[in-house]
Amino acid sequence: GCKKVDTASGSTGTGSDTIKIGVFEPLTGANAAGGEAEVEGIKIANKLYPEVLGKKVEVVVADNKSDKAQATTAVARLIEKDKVSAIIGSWGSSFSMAAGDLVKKNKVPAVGASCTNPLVTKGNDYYFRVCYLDPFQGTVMANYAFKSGAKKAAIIQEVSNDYAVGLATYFKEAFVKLTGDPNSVVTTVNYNTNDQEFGAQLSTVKAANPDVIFAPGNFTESALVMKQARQLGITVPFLGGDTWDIDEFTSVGGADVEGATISTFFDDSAPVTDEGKKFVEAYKKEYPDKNMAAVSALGYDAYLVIIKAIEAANSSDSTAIRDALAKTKDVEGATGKLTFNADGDPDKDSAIIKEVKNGKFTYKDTVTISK
Amino acid sequence: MLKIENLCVSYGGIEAVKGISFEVPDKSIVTLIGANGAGKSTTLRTVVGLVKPQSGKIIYNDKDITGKSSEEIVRNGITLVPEGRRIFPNLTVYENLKIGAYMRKDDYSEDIKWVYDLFPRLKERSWQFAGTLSGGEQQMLAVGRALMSKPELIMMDEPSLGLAPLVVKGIFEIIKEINKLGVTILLIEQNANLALRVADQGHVLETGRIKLSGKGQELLENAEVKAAYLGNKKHELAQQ
Amino acid sequence: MTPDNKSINETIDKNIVLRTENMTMQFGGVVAVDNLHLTIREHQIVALIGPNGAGKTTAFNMITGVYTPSSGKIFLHGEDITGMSPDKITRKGVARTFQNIRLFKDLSVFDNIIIAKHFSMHSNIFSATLRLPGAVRAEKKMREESEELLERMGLADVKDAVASSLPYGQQRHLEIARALATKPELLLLDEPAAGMNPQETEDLTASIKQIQQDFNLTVFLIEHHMDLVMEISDRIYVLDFGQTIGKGTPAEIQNNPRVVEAYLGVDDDAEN
Amino acid sequence: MNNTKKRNIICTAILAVIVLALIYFANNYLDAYIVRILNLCAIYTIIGLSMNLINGFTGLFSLGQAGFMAIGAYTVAIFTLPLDMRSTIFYMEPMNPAIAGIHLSFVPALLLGGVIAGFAAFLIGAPVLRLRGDYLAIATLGFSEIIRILLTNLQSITNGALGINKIPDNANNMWWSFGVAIVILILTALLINSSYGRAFKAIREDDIAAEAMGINLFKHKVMSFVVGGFFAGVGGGLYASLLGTVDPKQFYFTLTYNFLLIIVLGGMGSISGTVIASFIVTCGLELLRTFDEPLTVAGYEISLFRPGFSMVIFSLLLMIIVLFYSKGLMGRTELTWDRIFNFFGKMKSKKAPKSTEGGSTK
Amino acid sequence: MTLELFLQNLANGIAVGSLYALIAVGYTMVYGILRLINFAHGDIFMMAAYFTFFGVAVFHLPWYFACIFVVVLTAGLGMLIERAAYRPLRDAPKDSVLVSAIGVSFLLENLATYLFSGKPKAFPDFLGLMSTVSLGTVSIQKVALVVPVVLIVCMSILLFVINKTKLGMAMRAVSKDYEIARVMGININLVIAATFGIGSGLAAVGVILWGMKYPQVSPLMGVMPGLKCFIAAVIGGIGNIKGAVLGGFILGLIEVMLVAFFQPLTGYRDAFAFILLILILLVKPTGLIGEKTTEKV
Ligand SMILES: Nc1ncnc2c1ncn2[C@@H]1O[C@H](COP(=O)(O)OP(=O)(O)OP(=O)(O)O)[C@@H](O)[C@H]1O
Ligand SMILES: Nc1ncnc2c1ncn2[C@@H]1O[C@H](COP(=O)(O)OP(=O)(O)OP(=O)(O)O)[C@@H](O)[C@H]1O
Ligand SMILES: [Mg+2]
Ligand SMILES: [Mg+2]
Repeated sequence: GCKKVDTASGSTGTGSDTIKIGVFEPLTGANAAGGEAEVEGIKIANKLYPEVLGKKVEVVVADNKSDKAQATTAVARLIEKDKVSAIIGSWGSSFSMAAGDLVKKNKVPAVGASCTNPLVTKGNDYYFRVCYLDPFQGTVMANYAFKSGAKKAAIIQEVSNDYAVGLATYFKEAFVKLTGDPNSVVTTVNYNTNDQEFGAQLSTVKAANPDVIFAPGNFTESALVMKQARQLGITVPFLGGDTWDIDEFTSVGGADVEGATISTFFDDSAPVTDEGKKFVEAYKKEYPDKNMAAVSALGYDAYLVIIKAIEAANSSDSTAIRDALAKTKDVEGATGKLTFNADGDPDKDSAIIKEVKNGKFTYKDTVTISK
Repeated sequence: MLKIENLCVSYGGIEAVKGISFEVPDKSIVTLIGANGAGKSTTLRTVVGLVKPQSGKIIYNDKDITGKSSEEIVRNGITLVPEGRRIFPNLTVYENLKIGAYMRKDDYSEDIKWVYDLFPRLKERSWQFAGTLSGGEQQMLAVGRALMSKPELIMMDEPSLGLAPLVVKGIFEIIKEINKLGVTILLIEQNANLALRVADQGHVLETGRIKLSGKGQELLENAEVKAAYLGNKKHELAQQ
Repeated sequence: MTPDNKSINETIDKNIVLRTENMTMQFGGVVAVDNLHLTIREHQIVALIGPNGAGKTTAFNMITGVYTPSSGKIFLHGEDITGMSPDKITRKGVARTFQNIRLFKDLSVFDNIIIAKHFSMHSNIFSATLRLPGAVRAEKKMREESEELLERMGLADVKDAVASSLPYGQQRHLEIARALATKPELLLLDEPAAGMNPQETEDLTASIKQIQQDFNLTVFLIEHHMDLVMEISDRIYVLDFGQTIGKGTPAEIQNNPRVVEAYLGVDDDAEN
Repeated sequence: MNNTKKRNIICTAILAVIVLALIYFANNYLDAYIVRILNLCAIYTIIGLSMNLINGFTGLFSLGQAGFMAIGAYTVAIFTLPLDMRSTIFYMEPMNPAIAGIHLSFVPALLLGGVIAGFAAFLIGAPVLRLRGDYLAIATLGFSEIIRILLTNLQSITNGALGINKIPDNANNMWWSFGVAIVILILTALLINSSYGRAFKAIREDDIAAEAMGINLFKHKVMSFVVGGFFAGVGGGLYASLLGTVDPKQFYFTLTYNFLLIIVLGGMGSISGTVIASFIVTCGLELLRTFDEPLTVAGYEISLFRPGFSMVIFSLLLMIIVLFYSKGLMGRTELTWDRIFNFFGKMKSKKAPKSTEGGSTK
Repeated sequence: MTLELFLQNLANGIAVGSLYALIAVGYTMVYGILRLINFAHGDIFMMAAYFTFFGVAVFHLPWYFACIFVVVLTAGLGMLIERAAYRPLRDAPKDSVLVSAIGVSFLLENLATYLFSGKPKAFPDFLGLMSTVSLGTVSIQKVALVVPVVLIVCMSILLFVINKTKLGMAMRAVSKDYEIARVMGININLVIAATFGIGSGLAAVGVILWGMKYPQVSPLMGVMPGLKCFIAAVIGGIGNIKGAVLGGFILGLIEVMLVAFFQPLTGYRDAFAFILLILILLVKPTGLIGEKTTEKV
């Protein structure tokens, strides 16, 4: 079918009266869900801020097909063919890292929305991001677990997922430090991406009798882990990372993920900034029957940061934008005030804790870690 | 019963049959002889619908069956004993016979007995997988399988290929016997001596064309045929 | 079974190319070849005949290493080759053709021949790929020999044709030529005249004789065409149900009642 | 005869010059996007050739290419990674001290990658190549998955799921990728047309007959497998260097399907077919991206055009090619000068009568 | 390891094993007749999951009706795929058919992503089969009790059809020689279509139960089960139905037990599946009870 195009969004006009921002995200393949959520946020941002410096901003989306080689060609295409001034993306740190060299070499700045791997920005002057990093998230959850009284934790990690492994490592480190007990992590069990059967791992976890289970990983597998855990009669709370903060996690997990607790970037029920409120409102209007994913807000912020940098640089020149991005300070985004450090990472020191209640992630707490 | 008119068949660009016409009268035995690659098998394969002819007509019992699907043609009462046996190796001997009667709706247990009587060897091996039979055993099975469909016209493509002299003789006996039972036979043979002896009519094929036709006995005595196909040696040796 | 004196003598007999002792092959319950004793001497043409399913091809398959005998031994020039792999046996000078022609169908006639010379090439894969002098020389020699053989077998004018496009008779010839290309001492032919008309069979008979002499071969063949067998064989073995029911000269075989009964049949339909 | 030979040599020489000039031009004047795609084409050609050697020419139905690639890719990644960056990259578990201090420059690393992949091919080939047909396929596929799982789990060597990033960029220069591709192309062609190549083809055609011709099946199958593994390893090394990052997920067994697709599309047993198909597939995927972009006609956005659509089209096109050219674009034939000249010769002779015909019909 | 834990894992293993077996049977069946590794089988399975999702969660069909709807629709899809992608290649080389299968697999995955988005959906619960019951100390999902029963029923029906009916005989004949099967008067297209229909229908039955145990539906959900069940089929001897069942159980049990008994090796779980596969093939090159094919020379 066809729908009438909003004059504000997808125009195909080119020329000097537009500034192009490229987006590369996995829109097909294994990571399509995450990519889609980010693009939603970016589109909203584009709708709310369609212009900068009096020029129209055009968002060019390229699918990286959840594949590294495709990620690099997608970015090369954005740079060379579409001549974008800046780039947003990508969900999945490995795709961002594959594109890192390209943006650096071509001097086009990129802002990652949710790529939490420390190496994305490290040593790359052209890569920034608006999310906090894996180590931070792991530490946050360890603090939360400790605060809520847990003395013994079990870890279930998706061993073939760099993100999950990262979170698990930092969780363990922090939790052991907090409890002062080297054996406070009673067991660590592994599974692989795409596994669907976790009975054996969960039996071990059950036998170890932890107070809490930290199970960072892809939301699809995690939902199944929790379902199967409940079936086995494991009742202790599950903690996880931001990847669970997506509608499908609760819809797949159903009643069994009730009580699952995560750290995330954004809470749509209680946005901390005005920008956040604005975003939530627009999102609700655009997608009335969707629960918002936190990464959508990050996508929104990535766009915003770039717009602000273009304004500050007063130019659509890529290098100028990069320099302006590096100086980003106290830019109000949906997820909070953003200030980039020397690595290009945001100085975020607090994370939002959410818990599944009645089939929805709801705000629980905010944990602040002093650095 | 079967009438072939000006049949042309080609594989890709190569013309294998270049305008053949002949008839197979009801209840007769007609044989096609000719060198390897003359187009004999191709003719049979075309009749049974495995190859589509380029031009020409195949009339069976006054019905044009040119270009019809194999199933339909076979349903009309034609069957083929294919070149190279082609029995179903993963089916038992017994099942191979049963599948020969695939289209029949009546009771065919008598016919199985009949085939077993014709080829006692098959009865011994009834539960063996056909793939492990020796060449000759497989040929017997192929003939037996064809008989199971109770055909009006049975086309045999070199049934004596690789068979022991005793069995060859047996096969020709059987050919005569089933012909007596009213089955029309179109026979391809390398063993021209024997073939022409049982045949009412023979056609000699050479590179896709009929070169000579005539009564079996006539051809047997034809000098040209003798020179090209029958060999100079007394063929009695083969029998002794 | 203890080897009797005769077989001990045979072991020493230099003339004996191939000898089998109690060669037996069982498939499940079926004894396809039962205690077969063969003795094939140099420059002889020996035939193996018998009804269908007698175990002739199976015997060939054991001799050429395709099957390993369930029991018994096979000696080539006194050397035990039982259970050796087919390629090794070929390299020892035994070549064969197959009952159902097995050519390299999609390759040219020339390639079919030259492939049979590959094993005699001593250059390794690197020098062959990089066309080092040794390999180039070997290749040249292989080519020349192949051309020569094709010429000799009357296949020279179809040398670039794809093997499967040849008429059947020529395919049979090609298969024999290919076997000869391995420079065998012992040539095994499995029903070479199958699918040939009497005239062609006669031609083949002459050609086998000729080849045997030209290439100084020992030939061991399976055939159902009795005119061919009787004409060229020095000795004949007759198998039935895996058992040897007769051996001897063609004349002896033709008059062996067991053989006549089991295989040849009595000619009751004398001249029409 | 001699004339055509001379003509062919001249044509080949001219082609070589043209190719070199094109590479020079592309490398220096074309934008990074196109260069990147061309590089991918070259690398896919290498791996396609390696797979065609095993599957197309030797007739071994192997699905292990992703595994060989992974080995080559990781070898290059591990050994070319600058020493001072290793602790940063291996931040979770330090690199195994046995290799932490070893650094190789690109070429030795690339060759080492090929050698290790070839050795792995030997190790796996020894048991597995005795299997036939589909059993061989699943066993080799399994082997490539085992490699991937090892890469995930041997964290101190491979950095596990985190993968290795910041691999120095050596292959994003067309001289490298095309240079290696051309060398491998020539080597493959030489091998195929040598006595060994004929033996491989004989095994493909009829292994029992090949064995009866004195060809040691097992030895030759292993040879083909090892050479194929070596080439794939080298291709994998280039791939790693081009992408700058490797992780185990990249080498999921479905990666092999891409190359299977390339060789079947080009023609199993055709070197030139593989080259053509590599370019078609790689460039085709890029060209089709247009279908992912929203299309607006007269102010209406056609909602058919959205991300994912290009992949649907791609799979459909693929099906169409497979269905209508079931032997691939080239079948088992090669694009030779003789064929090209014959083709044009025919065109000419066809054209002549056609022009007169044209007058009458139009 | 306590007895309780062992029993729990055993129950798990049997449940997983019978699911593998159920899907492997469909795989093996298509292979047995067409000698084609139907790489698209896992994706047909995935489509069946979407059919179930739409049937139950969207159209709210009653469970029995939904089951019929899904099985029939999936069988139809299988037959459609056969018609469009395999039948035109009847006389083509095997590799082309394989690539066509891979193409179908790509197409289905991409189409599903395009139509239903890459985001997973929740699989609906039928008859409360997702809930658990306790048998002594072992707690087990109800569906796990149903699977073996369904498996035995399906397998018996299938064995009967293949070995005892005319259609089955025709299937076996077609599997070896299309041409001569035609000459026997067999409509081979019909027979092959029927085979695909049955195989795909089994995938649908499989997915209804699988989804109950692993309740998520996504475009790539068929890849892993597809591969695992293929392994199971090969372990047992591909083309052999009993073999597929045996292979499914062996694979399911070993996977679960490995993780249970050798925790640190969990990461290598899939590797073990393949090592097991390769080892079995080395000892028995055509699988545990695969047909032994000594080629008659
Ligand atoms: N499938 C095919 N593709 C291409 N050419 C073929 C095919 N089948 C047969 N031919 C060619 O068609 C011609 C006639 O073949 P056909 O099999 O009909 O001969 P024939 O008289 O039966 O010979 P034979 O005595 O060897 O069986 C031959 O030249 C053969 O090479
Ligand atoms: N691989 C096998 N598996 C099982 N049985 C076999 C196998 N090969 C041969 N046989 C059996 O062994 C017996 C001898 O077969 P063989 O092929 O040796 O016969 P033959 O003498 O060559 O007959 P023909 O003249 O018909 O070719 C036959 O009964 C056959 O069924
Ligand atoms: Mg013929
Ligand atoms: Mg035989």
